[in-house]
Amino acid sequence: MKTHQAKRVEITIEAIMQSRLTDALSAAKVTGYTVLPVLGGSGRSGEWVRSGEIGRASGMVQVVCIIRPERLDGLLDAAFGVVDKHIGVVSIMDCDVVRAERF
Amino acid sequence: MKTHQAKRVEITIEAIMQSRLTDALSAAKVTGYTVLPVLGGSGRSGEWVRSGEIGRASGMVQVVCIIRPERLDGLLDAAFGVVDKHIGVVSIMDCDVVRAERF
Amino acid sequence: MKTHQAKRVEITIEAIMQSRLTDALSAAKVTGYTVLPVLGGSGRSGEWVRSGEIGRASGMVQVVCIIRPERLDGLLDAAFGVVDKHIGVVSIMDCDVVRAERF
Amino acid sequence: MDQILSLAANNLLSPIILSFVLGVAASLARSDLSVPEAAAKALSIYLLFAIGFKGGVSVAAHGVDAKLGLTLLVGIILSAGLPLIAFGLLQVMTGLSRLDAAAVAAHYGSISIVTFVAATSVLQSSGITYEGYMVAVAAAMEAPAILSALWLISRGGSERRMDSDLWREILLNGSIVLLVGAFFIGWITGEEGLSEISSFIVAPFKGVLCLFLLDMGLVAGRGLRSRSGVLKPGVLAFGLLMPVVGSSLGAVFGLLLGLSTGGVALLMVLSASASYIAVPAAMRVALPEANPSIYLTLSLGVTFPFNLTLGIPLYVAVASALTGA
Amino acid sequence: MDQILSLAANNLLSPIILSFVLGVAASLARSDLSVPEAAAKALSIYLLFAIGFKGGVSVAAHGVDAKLGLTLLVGIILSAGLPLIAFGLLQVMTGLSRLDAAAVAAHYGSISIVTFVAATSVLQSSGITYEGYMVAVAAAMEAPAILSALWLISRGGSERRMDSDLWREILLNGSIVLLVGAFFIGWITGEEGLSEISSFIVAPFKGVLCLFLLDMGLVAGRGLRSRSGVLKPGVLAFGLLMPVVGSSLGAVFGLLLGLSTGGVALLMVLSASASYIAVPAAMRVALPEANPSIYLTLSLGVTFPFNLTLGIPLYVAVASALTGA
Amino acid sequence: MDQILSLAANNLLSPIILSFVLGVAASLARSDLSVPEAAAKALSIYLLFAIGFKGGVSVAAHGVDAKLGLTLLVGIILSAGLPLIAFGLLQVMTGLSRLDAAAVAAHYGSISIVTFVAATSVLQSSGITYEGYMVAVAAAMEAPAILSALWLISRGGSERRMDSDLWREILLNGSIVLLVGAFFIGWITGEEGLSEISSFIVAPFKGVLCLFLLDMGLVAGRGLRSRSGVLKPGVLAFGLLMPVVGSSLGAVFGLLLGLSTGGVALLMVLSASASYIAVPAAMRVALPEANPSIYLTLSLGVTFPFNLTLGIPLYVAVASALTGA
Ligand SMILES: Nc1ncnc2c1ncn2[C@@H]1O[C@H](COP(=O)(O)O)[C@@H](O)[C@H]1O
Ligand SMILES: Nc1ncnc2c1ncn2[C@@H]1O[C@H](COP(=O)(O)O)[C@@H](O)[C@H]1O
Ligand SMILES: Nc1ncnc2c1ncn2[C@@H]1O[C@H](COP(=O)(O)O)[C@@H](O)[C@H]1O
Ligand code: NA
Ligand code: NA
Ligand code: NA
Repeated sequence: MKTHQAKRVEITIEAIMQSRLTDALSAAKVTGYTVLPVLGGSGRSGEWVRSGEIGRASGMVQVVCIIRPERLDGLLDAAFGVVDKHIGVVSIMDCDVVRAERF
Repeated sequence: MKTHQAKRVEITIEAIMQSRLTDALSAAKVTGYTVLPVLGGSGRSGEWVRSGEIGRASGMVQVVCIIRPERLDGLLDAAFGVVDKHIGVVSIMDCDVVRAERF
Repeated sequence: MKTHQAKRVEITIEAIMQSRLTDALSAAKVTGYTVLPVLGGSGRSGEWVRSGEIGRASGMVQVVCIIRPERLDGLLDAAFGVVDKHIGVVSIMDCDVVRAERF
Repeated sequence: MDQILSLAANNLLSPIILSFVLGVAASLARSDLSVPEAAAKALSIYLLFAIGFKGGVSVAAHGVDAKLGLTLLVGIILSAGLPLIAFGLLQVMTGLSRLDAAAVAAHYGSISIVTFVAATSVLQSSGITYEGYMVAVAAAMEAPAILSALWLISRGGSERRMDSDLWREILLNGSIVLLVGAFFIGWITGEEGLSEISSFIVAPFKGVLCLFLLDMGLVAGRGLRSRSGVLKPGVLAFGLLMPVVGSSLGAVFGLLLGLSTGGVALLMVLSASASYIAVPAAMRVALPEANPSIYLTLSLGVTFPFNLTLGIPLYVAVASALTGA
Repeated sequence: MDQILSLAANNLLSPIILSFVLGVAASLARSDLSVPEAAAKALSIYLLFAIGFKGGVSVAAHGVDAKLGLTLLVGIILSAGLPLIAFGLLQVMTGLSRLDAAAVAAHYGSISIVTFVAATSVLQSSGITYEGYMVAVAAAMEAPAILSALWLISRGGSERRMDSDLWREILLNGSIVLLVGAFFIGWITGEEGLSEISSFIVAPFKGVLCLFLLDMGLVAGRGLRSRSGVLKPGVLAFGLLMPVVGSSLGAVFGLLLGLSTGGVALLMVLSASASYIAVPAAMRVALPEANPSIYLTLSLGVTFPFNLTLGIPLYVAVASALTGA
Repeated sequence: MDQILSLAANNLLSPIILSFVLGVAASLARSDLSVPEAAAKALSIYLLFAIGFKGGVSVAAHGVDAKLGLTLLVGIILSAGLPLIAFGLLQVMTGLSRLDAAAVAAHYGSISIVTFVAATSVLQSSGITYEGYMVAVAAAMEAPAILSALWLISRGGSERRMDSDLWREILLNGSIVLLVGAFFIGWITGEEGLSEISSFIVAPFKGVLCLFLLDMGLVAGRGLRSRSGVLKPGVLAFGLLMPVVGSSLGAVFGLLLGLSTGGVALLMVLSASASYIAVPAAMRVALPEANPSIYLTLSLGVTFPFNLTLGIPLYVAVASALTGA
């Protein structure tokens, strides 16, 4: 099958920041993403588990964007505008997609 | 540690199509996969959140397959037979695995 | 944006082994990871779905670690010490990260 | 007329309806109030189990009515027939494609069990009894409409083959199995069984229904907010007209069958209500090109609220008038 | 004094408190006992709905007290004012940065609805009545404290602008909407509405509260285990002193308003309690640099248990003494 | 004999058992009916809390029986000893490897708390009382069997060291902590505590048990469907024989202890039942090479249904006959 190169950006961020992140993505014309739940994790700000928290302040999610390589920088700028002061991680991978016109 | 090249295929698809997809994978002798829950997302068919839906028609899942490179095409053919008319995304990445005989 | 190369290790493992795995990671000074829930899967030990199980013995999780390339081997040694006898899969991908000093 | 108005006012100001309204208002105001998916599903399991069980107990108590079989048959005919009427109306009233029209039509032949549950709770408050087997009729009306819709599409040239998996999924979907299963458990164990668990399935029933409708309101409101663009005037009008058409047919058949006042009212409710669980799922598999925004918004955002607030008291009043109760 | 002791002992040995203690003990012992997140959220929805509804019914029954508006206003003043006092105390008693101190202060102006619920249940056991609108006062006290904290920070030079999204999130957060919505539903439907659903929202209430407090205990214990490092003596002392200061102010205002014994006690409880849901969420957005370990551990790990076990009986006893009941 | 048959028939046609049967049937028919994981866990928390609490209240009411300590000791002996018998039977009746046999054996020394709960509900329906501390005996019987199984393996040459983490996990697993904790809460608060929350933990108990067993049926049925291949005739026979052997031993010890009719019946039930939560978890950690399909299918797919449907009425009848009740 014919495939095309793309980038897969994975952003782990506080759940309460999710809508701010996706709003920023939309503003940068990134309209394709998938949000995954996160059970727990560990980082510079310590360890946490979902069942150890109460209420909306808690928890993280993972936002995954598949995007054409040339649009990566726009996405990262938008994302870091939101993620910067908050706890979270961003990683970027190469991937191949089939129906490139979608991205 | 000795590692071997493999492919990691990530298929985001409507939950109701999951069993049809995994049946197709099994028929193509792809018997290793992991299914992740999805909280929400956005694509050409608009934005949705899991909590905004009722019942079985709703929601998406992510099916992740790690597979030997030479078996990739068989997997993609099987997957696209199911995904084609339905909303969803497929992406392919390179990865390394340790116990290659498993895949 | 300036990015740096890193490795993304994805370990799918029985939920009951999660704390043993993350303890082993901490012992190997890997203190950054994210844990994702898994809905179901299939492998050499057969097919399973979360809703088909009762209690703690059941279920799997996915532990994702982003790490500097030079620390990969330490991580894999620690992980395989725990995963070896248990059902589960480990895959390794290349990725890029932005704030490299974090990893 | 006075009676209708007072019933409607009573209904509108009941905790059940107000909980629904609260849910709609909260999501239109973009509050983050939400009922966890698992909790909403647990509530619906409770409601289905309770309503099925009580139906079965009532059949055990009053014996099998000679009309049981006939009523089931009429239910199946209504479910299969209503989509044809709906399809015709949609062709006339809206600019929907044949595919979208057929998908919408399927929803209106099938039923909404929550509307049914809400109606039984109104009947019970008004002291009106009904045939216990109406629960079984509800179950029988879920699937036939799907067949009719697929037949409509295949007539239009594009053949649709239902795979056997889809058949099994429709006929054995969780709601039907639980409703019918609980019905048989209630039938087998009768009043004695009910007395063992009535402080679980009878006493708190209305309160649970409040929380469930709060969640329904949240979901309906969210759908309206994000998808109201699909509600062209013709489509909207259909969502309000079709329940009236459906319930009229239901009334006619209910009278022909000689059902009780409550039975006629419930057959009207079933005919008037539109599916938003089983049929959408089947449509995603069988007609993936049909636009889910249209049928979900219509069924859950327009027809469900209409039936819940105005429809049910109207149908009960009409049934009372027609049966001379 | 005797009365206080016996109330305290009674309170400490009630199933509610013991369930909380069980939760704390289980998580300190690192048991894997846990309440699923969805279940805990469902329990809190139940409690908010029930407490709001009953408050509304009580207002419907006793008419709108002339003091309703004034009490709401006092609640808002307390919520906005207490953070200033808290901030001052924190500056004196602890070495926290201005940022952390402001974040903590916001929590103590706002309220903990579970503490409120537990207090109503103690009042009810003791046969002490209270103004139904205290539920509305609780809702009104959630947000003003956040504003005060942000004002404190901006005075320190680092301007904070609340975006309008955050405003909406705070004012329309799910707990407030549900509490206030249920309050209005109760008010509208009155005793009649209550009688329809009382076997759901009244009879099992205390039992549900037990399970909810079990979960609160688990969460509080887990927080103490993993974050107790942040509890420097001064910080810990603040977490025990501030509720006493807050409740005293609450008592003064309650007496000035001429509230009933139960009303005074509840205003004391609201002033004494610290938020652990709405405010932490707002702080994560508005003051992400403030350390959540500090404010969560203080509010949930120190002040909540203190109020639940010793505070509530103390406040009730003081309110009784002051109002001469 | 007549009595046994009528008890069995009564039991088989109760809502509780029929709910379980519905679950099994639904999953064998591949319906998508399912109870969300969080809801199932919430139901089990409710059941453990309620059964523990009521046990404690009963001990508070009747005082500590002199036999309490002795019965606990007997429970521990049974739990440790039954795996040895089970292991011997498995070696004779099946072709399982030593490892798999030891893993299975551990399950049969330990207990199923749901079987225990179902048995208490049958006793209660039959008006048979039992010692409240049997709840504590159930808790004490969970873990010793695991030790025996590991000893069996180490005798076979392959040393197994339990890490201290696993110890803590077994002894402080959530179910035990909740059961024992609720037992103490019930004991401390006594009848007074019970009266506060009885409309939560007593009245709806049986109904909740129905829904929980519906889920158990779904899970057991799914296991049977996907894993029934492991059920070789010898293995299957073991799953039916072992409860009979276990319950006989339980009866002997119960009589020696001089327990009441209900107490003997419950000790039989505990001895006959097999774990499907705590022990499988421990086996995955300590004996990961043992095949979970075998022990889960046997314990949950064979022995649990057997005990629930035929075993419990049998054990109650035998206990009645033996104690001359
Ligand atoms: N190296 C890493 N690999 C994977 N996830 C990470 C890593 N570092 C941080 N995270 C995730 O990001 C969250 C916040 O990280 P931090 O801002 O470092 O506290 C953690 O709780 C993890 O879920
Ligand atoms: N570019 C993308 N990156 C990540 N996920 C996507 C992307 N596009 C679509 N998706 C996911 O696939 C679902 C359906 O996409 P679509 O078929 O484009 O509506 C969305 O709801 C997302 O969960
Ligand atoms: N090739 C694969 N790709 C993705 N996930 C896999 C694969 N093989 C196994 N898994 C996951 O690992 C679990 C255990 O695998 P196994 O040890 O092979 O039974 C499965 O249930 C899957 O969730
Ligand atoms: Na209909
Ligand atoms: Na306060
Ligand atoms: Na046993």
